[in-house]
Amino acid sequence: MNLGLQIALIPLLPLAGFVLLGLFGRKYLKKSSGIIGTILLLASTVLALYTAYEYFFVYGKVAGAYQKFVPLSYTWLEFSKGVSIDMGILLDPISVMMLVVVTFVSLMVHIYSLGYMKGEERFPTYYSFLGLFTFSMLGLVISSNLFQIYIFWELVGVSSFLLIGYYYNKPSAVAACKKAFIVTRFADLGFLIGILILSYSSGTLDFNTLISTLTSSGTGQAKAVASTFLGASAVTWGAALVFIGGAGKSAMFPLHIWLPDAMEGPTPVSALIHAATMVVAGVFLVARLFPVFSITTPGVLEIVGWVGAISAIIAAIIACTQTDIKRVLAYSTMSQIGFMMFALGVSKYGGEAGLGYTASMFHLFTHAMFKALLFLGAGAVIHYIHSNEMKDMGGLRKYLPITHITFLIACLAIAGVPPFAGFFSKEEILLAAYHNNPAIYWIALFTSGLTAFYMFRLYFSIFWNKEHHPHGEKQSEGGFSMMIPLILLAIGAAAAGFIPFGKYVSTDGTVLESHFDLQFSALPVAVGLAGIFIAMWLYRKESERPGKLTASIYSIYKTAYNKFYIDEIYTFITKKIIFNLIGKPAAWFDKNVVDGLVNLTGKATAEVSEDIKKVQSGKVQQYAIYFLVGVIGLAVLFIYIWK
Amino acid sequence: MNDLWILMKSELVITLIIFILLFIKLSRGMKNESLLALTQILLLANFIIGFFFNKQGSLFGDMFYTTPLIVLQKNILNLGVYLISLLCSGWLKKTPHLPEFFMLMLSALLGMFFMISSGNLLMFYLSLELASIPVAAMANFDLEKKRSSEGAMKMILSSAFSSGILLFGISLIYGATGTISFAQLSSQLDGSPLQILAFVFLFAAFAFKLSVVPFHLWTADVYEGSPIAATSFLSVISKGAIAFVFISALYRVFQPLQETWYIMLVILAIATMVIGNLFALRQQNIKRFLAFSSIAQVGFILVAISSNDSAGISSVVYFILIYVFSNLAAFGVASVITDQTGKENIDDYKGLYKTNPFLTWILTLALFSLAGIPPTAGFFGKLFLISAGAAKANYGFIIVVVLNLVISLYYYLRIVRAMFMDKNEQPVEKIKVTAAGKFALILCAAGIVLVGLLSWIYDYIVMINK
Amino acid sequence: MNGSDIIFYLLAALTLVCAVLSVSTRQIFRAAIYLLFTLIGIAGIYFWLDYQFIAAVQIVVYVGGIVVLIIFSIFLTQQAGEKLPKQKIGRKIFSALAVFCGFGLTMLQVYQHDFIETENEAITTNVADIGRKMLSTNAEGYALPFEVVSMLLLAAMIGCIVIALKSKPETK
Amino acid sequence: MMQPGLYHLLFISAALFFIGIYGFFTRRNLITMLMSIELILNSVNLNFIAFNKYLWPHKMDGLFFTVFIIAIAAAEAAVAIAIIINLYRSHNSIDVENAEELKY
Amino acid sequence: MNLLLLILAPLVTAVAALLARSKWQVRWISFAGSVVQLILAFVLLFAFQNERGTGNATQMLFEQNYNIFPAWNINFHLGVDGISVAMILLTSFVVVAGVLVSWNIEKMTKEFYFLLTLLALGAYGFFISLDLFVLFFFLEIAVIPKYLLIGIWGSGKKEYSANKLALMLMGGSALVLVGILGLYFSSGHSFDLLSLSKMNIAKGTQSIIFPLLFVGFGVFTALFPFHTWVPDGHSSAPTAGSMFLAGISMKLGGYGCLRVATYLLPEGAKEYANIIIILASIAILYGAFATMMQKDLKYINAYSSISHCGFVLLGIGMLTKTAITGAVMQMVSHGLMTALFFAVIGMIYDRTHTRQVSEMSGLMRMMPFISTVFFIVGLCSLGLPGLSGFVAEMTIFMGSWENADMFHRIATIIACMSIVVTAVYILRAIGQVAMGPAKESFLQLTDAKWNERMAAAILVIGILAIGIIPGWLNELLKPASEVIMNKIGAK
Repeated sequence: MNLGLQIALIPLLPLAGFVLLGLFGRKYLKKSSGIIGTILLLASTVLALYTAYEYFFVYGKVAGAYQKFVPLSYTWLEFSKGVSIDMGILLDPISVMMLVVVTFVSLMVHIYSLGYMKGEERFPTYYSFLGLFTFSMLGLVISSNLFQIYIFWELVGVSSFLLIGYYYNKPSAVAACKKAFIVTRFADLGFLIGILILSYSSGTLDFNTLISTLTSSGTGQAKAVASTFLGASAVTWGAALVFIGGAGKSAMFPLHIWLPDAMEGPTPVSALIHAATMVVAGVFLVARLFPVFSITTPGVLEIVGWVGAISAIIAAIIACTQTDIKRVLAYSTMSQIGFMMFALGVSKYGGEAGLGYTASMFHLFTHAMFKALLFLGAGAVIHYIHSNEMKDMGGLRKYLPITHITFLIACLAIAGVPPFAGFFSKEEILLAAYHNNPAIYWIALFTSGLTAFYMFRLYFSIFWNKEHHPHGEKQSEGGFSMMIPLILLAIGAAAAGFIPFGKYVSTDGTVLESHFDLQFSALPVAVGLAGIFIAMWLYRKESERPGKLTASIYSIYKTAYNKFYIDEIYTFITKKIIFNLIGKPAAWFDKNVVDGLVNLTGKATAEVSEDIKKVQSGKVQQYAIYFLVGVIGLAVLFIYIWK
Repeated sequence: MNDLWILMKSELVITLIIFILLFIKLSRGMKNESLLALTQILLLANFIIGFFFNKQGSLFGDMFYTTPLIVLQKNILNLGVYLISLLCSGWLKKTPHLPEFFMLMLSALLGMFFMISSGNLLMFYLSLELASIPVAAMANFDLEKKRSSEGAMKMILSSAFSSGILLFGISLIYGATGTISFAQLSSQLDGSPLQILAFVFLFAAFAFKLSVVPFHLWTADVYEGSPIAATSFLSVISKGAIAFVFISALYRVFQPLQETWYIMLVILAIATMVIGNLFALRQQNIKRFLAFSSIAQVGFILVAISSNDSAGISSVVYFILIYVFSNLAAFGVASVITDQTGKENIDDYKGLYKTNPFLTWILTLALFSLAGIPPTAGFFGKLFLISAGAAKANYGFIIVVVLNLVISLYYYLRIVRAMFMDKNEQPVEKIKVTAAGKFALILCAAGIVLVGLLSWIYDYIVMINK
Repeated sequence: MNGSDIIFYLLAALTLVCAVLSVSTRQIFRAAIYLLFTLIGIAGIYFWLDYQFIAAVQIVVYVGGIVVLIIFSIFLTQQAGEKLPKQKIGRKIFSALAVFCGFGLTMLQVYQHDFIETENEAITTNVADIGRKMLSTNAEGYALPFEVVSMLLLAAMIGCIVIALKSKPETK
Repeated sequence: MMQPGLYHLLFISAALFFIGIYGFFTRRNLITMLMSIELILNSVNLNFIAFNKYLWPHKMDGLFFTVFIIAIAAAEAAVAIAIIINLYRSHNSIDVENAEELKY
Repeated sequence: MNLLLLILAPLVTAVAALLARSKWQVRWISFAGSVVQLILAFVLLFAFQNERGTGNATQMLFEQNYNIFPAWNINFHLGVDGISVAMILLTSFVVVAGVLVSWNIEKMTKEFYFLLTLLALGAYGFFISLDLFVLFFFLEIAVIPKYLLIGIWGSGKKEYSANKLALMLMGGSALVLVGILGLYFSSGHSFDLLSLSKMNIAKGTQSIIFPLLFVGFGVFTALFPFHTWVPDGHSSAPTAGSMFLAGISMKLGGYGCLRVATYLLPEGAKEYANIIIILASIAILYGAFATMMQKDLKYINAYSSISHCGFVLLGIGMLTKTAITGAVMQMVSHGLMTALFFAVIGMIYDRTHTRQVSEMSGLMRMMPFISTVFFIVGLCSLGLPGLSGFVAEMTIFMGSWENADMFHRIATIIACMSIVVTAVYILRAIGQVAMGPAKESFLQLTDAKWNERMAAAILVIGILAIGIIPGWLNELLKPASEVIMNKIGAK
């Protein structure tokens, strides 16, 4: 099979599912839509795996380094010579990896949803949206063109919007989907302007050309660096703005506010979009442009690192206080993406120094597994208990044995307990930070302790603690379809760490040998275990300890519980400043001043017309006087003035 | 003297018709219906004859001259009179003095013909009087109505006053140049202050007849008071005739004073349009409304006249032709409605479309044509007027002109709105239009549409103007 | 100053004074009489200028026709002794002002203009000549205006008859 | 005082003209307004005659003009009086200010 | 292809509609006529591409020239280039949809369809005429039907709106008239677009005439601050009226700004480009903010039209080939989109009898089709890739960015900012109208009928055809905007 077509089929199959189910699902495919979607995605997954195999083991490596291939490129819209949006496929290690991750997690979610979403009225719609999302995400990861990635970026955003708002009759879901879209849209503004700047600086939109123009010293780069604005070069601005786009989609501080709310969507959707795939798009974007960031604009890369670190810790702190399990997971996601982000930030280009990059991608990969697992497990719990609140749960390990085990594996993975997947990737990240930016390293270390704490707080609250749930009768754990993905993902979460990632993914395509240093690992593992034990001490059994603890640090607790009031600040800015200070005055101005002037013209005309009606007095003698005055006036005018 | 029969054919035919009517009146008389039909036939014949035997030449020294263009102008007026005789047949049938009315109208028409053809100031003055005194009498034909006699009184007094001014001007010109013949005058004028003064006097009299601001004040009162047949005659035929004369007087006779009258025309055109529009905005009576709208139209005619080239003449002639159709259609509808219901107010037109779609469409078409909206001929007419005026690249002036076009649209649309959109508890009941009226209205409608789209009509005017 | 001059000034004075009185007296009948005198004064001036024909026409048409007509109509419409209503003083002042301006302007232009009095031989203006010219169709003839005026008179006659004849009151 | 000439006549006629106009402006009675019109017309006649006499005596334009003006004045006066009488019938008055129904 | 057919088809339709006996006949005649127009537009498209394919690079294709009014040198000169073809396609799409949407008009059906078709006639004529006088003729033809459509079939304060619209548009066209006359007299008496484009008009004259023409046409396309007819006009018009108004009529202005003002007066365009950009930027952002505050669905779309049409003017003002291409794309895209938006609003209004956003909720449940279309059009409006709005806006942005100085940059960024504000108001509307709990009183409402489905489908197809495969439109427009840019001669 033609390589281009083969890879193109990977996103196109879900798209076909979207079109098919979107147009005919509601009427004709009500029952079978889930199966259709899943089968299509299965095909995609198989293709993706096959592609990965072929890329990594058959043709990808040339002269000791993985190469970038563009097997397909179609000029979609040409702006001017050389600057065009091309729809193409760019094959390199990270895009292939992402293909696998996305299709795999998506497949899991598809299968899981067969059980989870059973009986929903808009079942076909759900699957069609899933298809759309998968298509967009796949398109995003294989983009060969900066604008192409933006296009799919937006499509991803809208499918996320649609899926969050799936329960459209729930006002909170509506608010959440709007918020998610608008916040990311705001970030995309930065992205868009960044694209404009970069494309103008480099004279192209194609990734390969763009990167080579901007990174290799030549006229292109010189031009891009030379023009400055407010002290920074054009390309710096461009890179920073592009990063804002990425930060928005990846829920980095301070653009993260949409992510927790996005949990209003169905839980499998959260697993797919808001844990495993879409939210890492920002990381992916930075990775995609990594040469530009690291070579041309190291300053921006540092910002990336700090933003990642701050997001990681803030999210972790907030996660410790939340009671809605999905929200806890959401903040955890944010925190983990922070890890990935700062891993990129502390990386350099090429060779050993590129460890952070590899680590980041590795963590992305493992995180996809265990975070999807966590969400799906949480989904199973919610499915069983019909509530998101921790206080309604407890002691579920007896009722949900499989969920319990898989959830535990995931928690151990995320806490960085060896030998689970999270341990390996996090270890690499910390190592990279340690070497390049000690400050970030310490933050990260503390955060990983917090991570272990809040994850196990969650775990113990759900599966141990006191039984709260009101459902007297014993229900089943959920169907076969829900269990399969859990088990598969658990296997992934447990074993993915052993993949020698550095062999395949590195900044320059060459092999990066990962080496483990037991001395270095000791501290993080210890911190993680400490977190776990504290959580166990506090939450394994029902006790008064958590209450006391929160009471002792109440103000901090309150602040964290209220997510540092960032939502309130946003609300203030939007409601008070944008709506009241810009929107309302604009509307008022339009209605009263601009339109007022138009109406005034009309009124004034009518007024004048009314005022001069006296001239037409009906007195014939007065008419004659006007006549004579007119004659005299004209005569004087033309005899004396206008000769 | 063979030429006499050909060159003066229009005048002779009209005179003949007057005498036929006079004899009928003096003999036993006839029923109104048949008399009207006869007159209509005679007028139609007159109109048709107008197309034949066009020749250029002059008679009686230079007192009377004619060119194909003049013949065309006269024939446009013929057409107008014919249309009036059809459109106002409802009122005409009822009037007890039908032959007299026609005799007066035709005398006035005869006066206009002589006026258009006049070759010296004496002929001009006499024919002007011939064209206005009978009209004053016509204005009083609704003998029982107070308003009619008030209108007639205003008309005769103002026009006497204006002819006084005119005559004073003529006398001064005569004194300053020693001649009253147009041909000699143009070589004698040198722009001395006295001549300017005399010219202003003369100009004012023209302006009075043409209803140019500030000499327009009589117009609305007279229009409103007069019977609608007289009003339409005044507003269409009189206006047209005087416009023809005005333009040829300025171009032929007062060419040496061109710089003076250009500015004068610009000022007065603006004043006329603005005042006409402002007054038209708030009129209630349809006739009064049409009076002010016609004042505004005159403003546009002045714009074209100011161009001082042949484009000005042809566009004015063309516009008058269109104006005849459009304005007469409007008056025709108003006449039918007034005749059947006695209603003259625009408010009474509310909801007219429900009951009388035919009349509404005609009136709408006419108003659109007056407003200059395509595809009606009025669009072309107005546009050519403005184009002619724009030749001097006087952008400020032209902008004022076109903005007035917009204001005028407002009040034309007001009537359209009343007819189509406004609700009315007691709309005008369904009106039966006589066959003649219907025919004339359709004729007007056809004219409104076709005169614009058939571009050879304009080309013909241009051709005979050369 | 010779006798002829004196006559002229007297005529002029008569004309103007009577004119002023005619527009200012509050007795309508007197106004008509003053008008009559004005017209006669003008006729006198025509005589003084040697234009007997015009003077005659003036007397016949104006004095004998129009003034009589006016007096008849006064009788028809008004009691003779009744005083005319007063005009508003503002209107009077404004009119006077406008009229003075007009008069001043006109006279200024007239006096500034150089009328070249010709030495051309005046042609005779006896009635026969005038009559011949009136009906001549030549370049110097006035047949056409004559016809026009006759049409006008016809039309005016018709108009007057229609308007002024008492029509039957419409009862229906 | 000097020899009476053209300018004297022009003065008289102009004065008459404006007296007539004044009358036309201020007289409220329709018939007196008509009389003012006659004054105006007469002043014009005087102008024509004066010009004809002093400036262009070799032609008779002015003279004929005067003749025709007189004729027309008669016609005009006749029609005007007819209209006034008609007005009197309907308004029972010939005061111009009683006939101001048509306005604005 | 004979371009006269494009005028004749609506003309025949209009006359036939007037002669029809029953409402049923009127509807089907109009529908058939509109389909014929659609087919003609496609035939034109293919013929055009065929002709270009054979290497015919003449500026205008299918030219026809008839001398009418020789005295004024007025010719009935027709011809099309890529831009015109695109606009004609747009018009034909909107016409079909408009006819379908109005299927249930019971009041004066005949007149309604007559006026609708007349409006279409004006638009077709406008887009194909190459003589300024004829162009002006068609421009004005398209005004009065709007007045009547709003005044008779409209709602709300319709008289006021109709008047305002007619007067402001007429005012605009009056300025256009002055501009055209200025061109005529300063060019040696020619109205012909092509021969005018070859003349060099003095710079001083250009700087007088250009603002007249641009503002004149600008009024039609909601140039700030002459846009106030838009909200009132749109909101009062009947559904098809709004569709035609926003979908076709506003495009007349944009087309005129480009084809007449900018193309014929390049010096003037350069001189005033910055002012245009400022006004357009204001319109874009300010329109968007004003939209945010609107409560009535039609007002929302009307104000958003102001914002979107700002893009058109921005693209023109930027004076680069890409930006101009983008401006035309935006015209086509906005035309389709806004027509669809109004169609949807009309459908919703027909059922709920309200247009207040706050009074609606959860319509998705009862009207999935309508709501889906509402989603699509909303997303198109906020520039979602895959729908036409994205393509057009991005082309404009890319074109604008080609101007490397700070002023243009800032203007572009301001314009970009509107994509966020647009998202805010669109989502607000969608969230309130389509989503949320369904209202009790709305539970009985039904989804779209066949005619409404067809109308929406046609426009959605148009939107997708541009959104998914923009290449063809781009190829169609590029050469034409290149001609314009070559004349302007910069960049």
